[in-house]
Amino acid sequence: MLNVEIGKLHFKNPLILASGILDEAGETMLRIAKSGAGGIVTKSIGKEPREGYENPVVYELPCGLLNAMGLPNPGIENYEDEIKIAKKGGVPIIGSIFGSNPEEFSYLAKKMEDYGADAVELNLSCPHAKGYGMEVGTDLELVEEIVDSVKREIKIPVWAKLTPNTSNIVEIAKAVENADALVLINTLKAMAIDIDAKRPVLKNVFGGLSGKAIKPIGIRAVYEVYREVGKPIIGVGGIENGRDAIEYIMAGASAVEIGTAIYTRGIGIFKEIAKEMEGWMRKNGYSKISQMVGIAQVR
Amino acid sequence: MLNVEIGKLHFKNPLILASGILDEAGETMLRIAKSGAGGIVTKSIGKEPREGYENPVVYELPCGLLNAMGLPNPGIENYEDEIKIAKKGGVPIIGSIFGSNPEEFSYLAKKMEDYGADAVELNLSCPHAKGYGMEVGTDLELVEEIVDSVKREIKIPVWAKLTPNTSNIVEIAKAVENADALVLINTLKAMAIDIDAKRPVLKNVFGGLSGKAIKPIGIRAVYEVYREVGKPIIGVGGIENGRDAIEYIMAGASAVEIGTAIYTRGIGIFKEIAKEMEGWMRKNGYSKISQMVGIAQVR
Amino acid sequence: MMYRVVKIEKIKEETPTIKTFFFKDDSKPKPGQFYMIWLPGVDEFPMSISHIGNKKAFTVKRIGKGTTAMHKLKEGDKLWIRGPYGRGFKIENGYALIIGGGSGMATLGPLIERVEGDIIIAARTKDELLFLDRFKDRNVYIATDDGSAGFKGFATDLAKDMMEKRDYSIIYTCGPEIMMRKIIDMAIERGIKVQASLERLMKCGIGICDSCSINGYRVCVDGPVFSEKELVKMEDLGKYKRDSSGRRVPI
Amino acid sequence: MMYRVVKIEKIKEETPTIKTFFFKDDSKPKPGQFYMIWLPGVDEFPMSISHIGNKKAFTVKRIGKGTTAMHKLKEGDKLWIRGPYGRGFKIENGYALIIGGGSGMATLGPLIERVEGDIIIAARTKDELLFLDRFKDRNVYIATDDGSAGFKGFATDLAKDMMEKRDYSIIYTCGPEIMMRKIIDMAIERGIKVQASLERLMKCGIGICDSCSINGYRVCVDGPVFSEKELVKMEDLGKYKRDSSGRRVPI
Ligand SMILES: Cc1cc2nc3c(=O)[nH]c(=O)nc-3n(C[C@H](O)[C@H](O)[C@H](O)COP(=O)(O)OP(=O)(O)OC[C@H]3O[C@@H](n4cnc5c(N)ncnc54)[C@H](O)[C@@H]3O)c2cc1C
Ligand SMILES: Cc1cc2nc3c(=O)[nH]c(=O)nc-3n(C[C@H](O)[C@H](O)[C@H](O)COP(=O)(O)OP(=O)(O)OC[C@H]3O[C@@H](n4cnc5c(N)ncnc54)[C@H](O)[C@@H]3O)c2cc1C
Ligand SMILES: Cc1cc2nc3c(=O)[nH]c(=O)nc-3n(C[C@H](O)[C@H](O)[C@H](O)COP(=O)(O)O)c2cc1C
Ligand SMILES: Cc1cc2nc3c(=O)[nH]c(=O)nc-3n(C[C@H](O)[C@H](O)[C@H](O)COP(=O)(O)O)c2cc1C
Ligand code: FES
Ligand code: FES
Repeated sequence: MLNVEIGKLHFKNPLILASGILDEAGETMLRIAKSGAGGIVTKSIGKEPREGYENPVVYELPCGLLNAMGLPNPGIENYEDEIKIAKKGGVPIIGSIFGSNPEEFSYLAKKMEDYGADAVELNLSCPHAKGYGMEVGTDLELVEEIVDSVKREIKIPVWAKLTPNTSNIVEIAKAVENADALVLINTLKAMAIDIDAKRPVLKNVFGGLSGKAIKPIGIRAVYEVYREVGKPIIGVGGIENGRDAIEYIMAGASAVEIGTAIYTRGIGIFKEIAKEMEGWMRKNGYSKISQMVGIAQVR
Repeated sequence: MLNVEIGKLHFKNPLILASGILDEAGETMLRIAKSGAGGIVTKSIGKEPREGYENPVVYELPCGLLNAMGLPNPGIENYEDEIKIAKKGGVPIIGSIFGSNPEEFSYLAKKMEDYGADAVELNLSCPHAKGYGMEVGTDLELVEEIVDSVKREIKIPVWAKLTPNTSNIVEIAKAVENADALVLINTLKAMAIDIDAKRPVLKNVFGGLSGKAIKPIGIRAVYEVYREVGKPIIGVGGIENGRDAIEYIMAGASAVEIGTAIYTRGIGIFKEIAKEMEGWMRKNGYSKISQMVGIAQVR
Repeated sequence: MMYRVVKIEKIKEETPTIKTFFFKDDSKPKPGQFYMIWLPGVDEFPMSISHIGNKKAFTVKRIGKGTTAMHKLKEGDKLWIRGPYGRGFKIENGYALIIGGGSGMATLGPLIERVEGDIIIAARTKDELLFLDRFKDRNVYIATDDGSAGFKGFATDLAKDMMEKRDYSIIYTCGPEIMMRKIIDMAIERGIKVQASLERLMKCGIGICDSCSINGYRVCVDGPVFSEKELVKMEDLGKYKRDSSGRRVPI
Repeated sequence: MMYRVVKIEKIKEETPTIKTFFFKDDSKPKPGQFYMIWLPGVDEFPMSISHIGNKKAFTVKRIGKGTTAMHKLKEGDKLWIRGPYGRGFKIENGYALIIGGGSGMATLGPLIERVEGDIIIAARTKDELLFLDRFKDRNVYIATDDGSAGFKGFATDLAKDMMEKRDYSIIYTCGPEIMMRKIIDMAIERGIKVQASLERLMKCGIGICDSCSINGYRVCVDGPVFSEKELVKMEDLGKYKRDSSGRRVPI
């Protein structure tokens, strides 16, 4: 009852592992796949190996997590094995990539396709890496060019992941309308200071806020974009249980991604949320996810 | 030990009541003043009386509040008495105003000055009122004009309150650099759906997220703006205790405003936070707020 | 507090304009506390709890959009509620006089079950008398404006008579503000303790929006029940209210 | 979990490269659990708890930037810590063999206080033997690479000898990964239960970043202590690690 189609891709359930959480190593992804995730987005991969920022890179807040990993990744040339291992899980593997221009994105996308990824997700939205992510993702012409150029380069679906750090996410969504699906949202630019240490906690000072705190912002982004853009939406941000997932779906998402909540509920979260969703759907007379997509839209 | 100066205004402590929370009626403001607030910002007042949106206008979330009051207010012509009554509290009263163009803002500011307000706060940042707030507040030329025009019109200090719903708050802060102080941040545009009702909770659909959830975003905004703009900053967003207030101050705020936490801790919160701050300062060898302003900045 | 959904298990027609909606819910309200009821797509409004315990209820007078929609609901339909909110009655020792005007009796119901005393049930006309049935074994006195049952005249006049005949330790009241204002003045004059449950326009229900405030008191959090110490300071009571825009207007 | 600040109450020089930092803290760690220590402005790194109870401690080998900065701290200085994290040792019945290599003894300290058994303390050289003092009343066997004290050679060789002489119910080990790999293989071969505490590059410490993972197991949350059932599946153990970029590189 939970299976969904996003374009030509089939998912046994709409609960996809979000990029950056337990998805750098192939075997970890394989484990998550076996734990019940409907699909997996890899850590964002760039052209060269990157060590990321020094510790602290993660800080636990009362209502979520703050992170500035700094896009650590082994580099695309070292990533073939990880994808191959992850693929053994039998669920779609979506290769997340980041770059600073259309050429870089296209190159990375082609590699992901060659490695066997089922789709690519363009990270146009990391809030704390200079020259990447949201610095790219709020330049309307640039994101349009990136999407178009990647679309020309590969045959597998292209998902565009957008930043909520903007005054108008609909505008960005329209600029990337050529993508096959939109992923909303990445983290909010944020920081924390330890007053006893008298300094920012994250080594990079700025980081991204994820988890419970940002769910109302993610829901709003999905709701806003759904009414203006005719592409499937993947909702992300603060999903911790079946009700949260259904809330995103009613706002307009066809599927969701889950990150931070793995820290609170563990790797078993995918199976658990699937069960929670099924329970609610049965009680409320729904037999398919698609029956609920966007039904909370008030016109 | 808690007294601060913001430009030529003197505050017995840096804990100011934020706009929109218990500050529509003069007697309520008077009560808050007597409860220990260092200053009071009024509800945002416009030219005409406005009923605001229908209920529900407020929704309690696990990590904060969602609100779409819809800028209800009695209109500037009916507001003289409220200011006069509030002034009896003996602390600075800052008249918050909203409009859609420089003329409206100037008119309202002049009235506030005439009524005896000690400063005005320009609401350039409400995330859910069509034609006002952040729709105005993300147009760089318009905000600059508004600030300049208000500055020409009145002698009392002008505070500009900015929206975090932008990809670059520093840019906006620079556009309003003629203001005497910057107030950061207003709420984040957000929403919530009740899945059993299958619809958005707020009658207006979209609202503003405040409280604990947004503190890391507010801290980031203050930190970013402090290093680029040479004006005093008032920090707002998710302050619930003395540590939170000090965190904003170390990020660069000269004072703070408190809203949502009144709901969790009650009206006594100002006295309590003042005590918590003094306790921490004593233990850590600080005798003045100004010694802590911006000390968490890493250069 | 987020909404929880409760199912209407029974609906009782109390008067031509008042219905009681029974439901089950785990919250533990005190007499005088209230909930915010949301009818999705329609409205959200405050409502006192009128029956406490395992079977809870709201007793609702049809007034405008929201309450009219509520009156159209059937058994088995759902309500979205948040609460209990506010400060309820503080039960005092001694023999009480309880004065309920119109739907104000809804608020007083659970209190009456917990205190000893004389009860005045007042309404415009006989058909609108609330809870006659529920309190038929109690010392109930009736007042109707049109004299169709009991004392002909206002509840305040009947109350005055009764206060002259007997020494009450405490007066509890809920009803039209003008009625309450008079009762409070009489009680204070006579040195009798008094508690009144006020109704003001409510938006947030949780003490932050200032829409329900009267002379610096928030009805939703500091009240809705206030006692004489606070009531004497409320100059606006029975005279001025705040409209939806926050303007102070005569009642 | 946010940081809490603890004060260093005592510092003990254990070896030329290892110091123990005592502090008070209300948390209740189990043997084998670890904390993340933040030195503001310097670094954050994982550290096992080496003394449990009212007086807690970290026992730290000077390795690089972070641990060198820590070695410069004085009594009265502060540490920022979060934890305890991870899954510690599961104490098994029966007589144990406990094998600690280098600073691995830090992790084993609290466990040793709670189990019966023979203890191998191994190090490169005599001066680097950790906790000789602390466990002087126990059955301690010593191995040094250079033969400056006790058995000359690797801990693994000494362990092999001992396993041949006696039937141990369980082996606990912590130390260089290559040493542990051999010990684990020997234990499994002989059908002896074994638990090993692993060290991998840690960034988040809370199971989300994948930097500490080995063959699908997260050392920070699923470990750091693993038992034979899991250890047999770790093909990379003692052979490959992940560098800071996540690249799989030979050890
Ligand atoms: C704490 C509290 C407890 C209450 N308990 C009960 C109860 O137990 N039973 C009951 O029947 N009613 C109770 N009320 C009143 C009830 O909330 C209103 O009748 C209801 O909000 C009207 O909503 P509506 O959408 O039907 O009317 P609307 O369409 O909103 O308004 C219709 C008319 O009623 C007036 N009005 C609306 N709300 C109020 C109000 N709060 N006070 C006075 N006039 C108002 C409006 O100004 C308008 O003229 C209570 C109110 C409060 C504040
Ligand atoms: C769960 C756990 C518990 C630990 N408990 C203890 C303990 O009780 N006592 C103790 O002294 N040490 C312990 N360590 C190891 C300790 O965390 C590292 O020594 C420390 O992180 C090094 O930090 P640094 O900044 O000094 O070195 P860096 O400057 O970061 O690195 C210096 C060199 O050491 C290597 N290195 C860094 N971290 C590790 C690591 N985790 N494993 C292997 N090599 C590494 C680097 O690759 C580099 O070559 C533990 C590690 C883990 C994962
Ligand atoms: C530790 C961490 C690392 C992340 N790394 C990436 C990344 O590499 N690429 C990316 O697109 N998003 C990254 N994100 C963002 C998540 O994919 C997700 O959009 C965000 O965390 C909101 O979802 P959540 O609240 O379920 O975590 C990361 C998030 C966290 C917490
Ligand atoms: C119910 C409510 C009403 C508000 N109304 C206004 C307003 O009229 N004008 C304004 O500038 N900000 C308004 N705000 C925003 C607050 O002043 C403040 O910027 C925000 O809530 C963040 O602070 P907090 O987390 O301490 O509440 C309102 C906030 C709330 C919760
Ligand atoms: S209803 Fe908002 S303060 Fe009472
Ligand atoms: S350190 Fe991040 S998953 Fe273990």
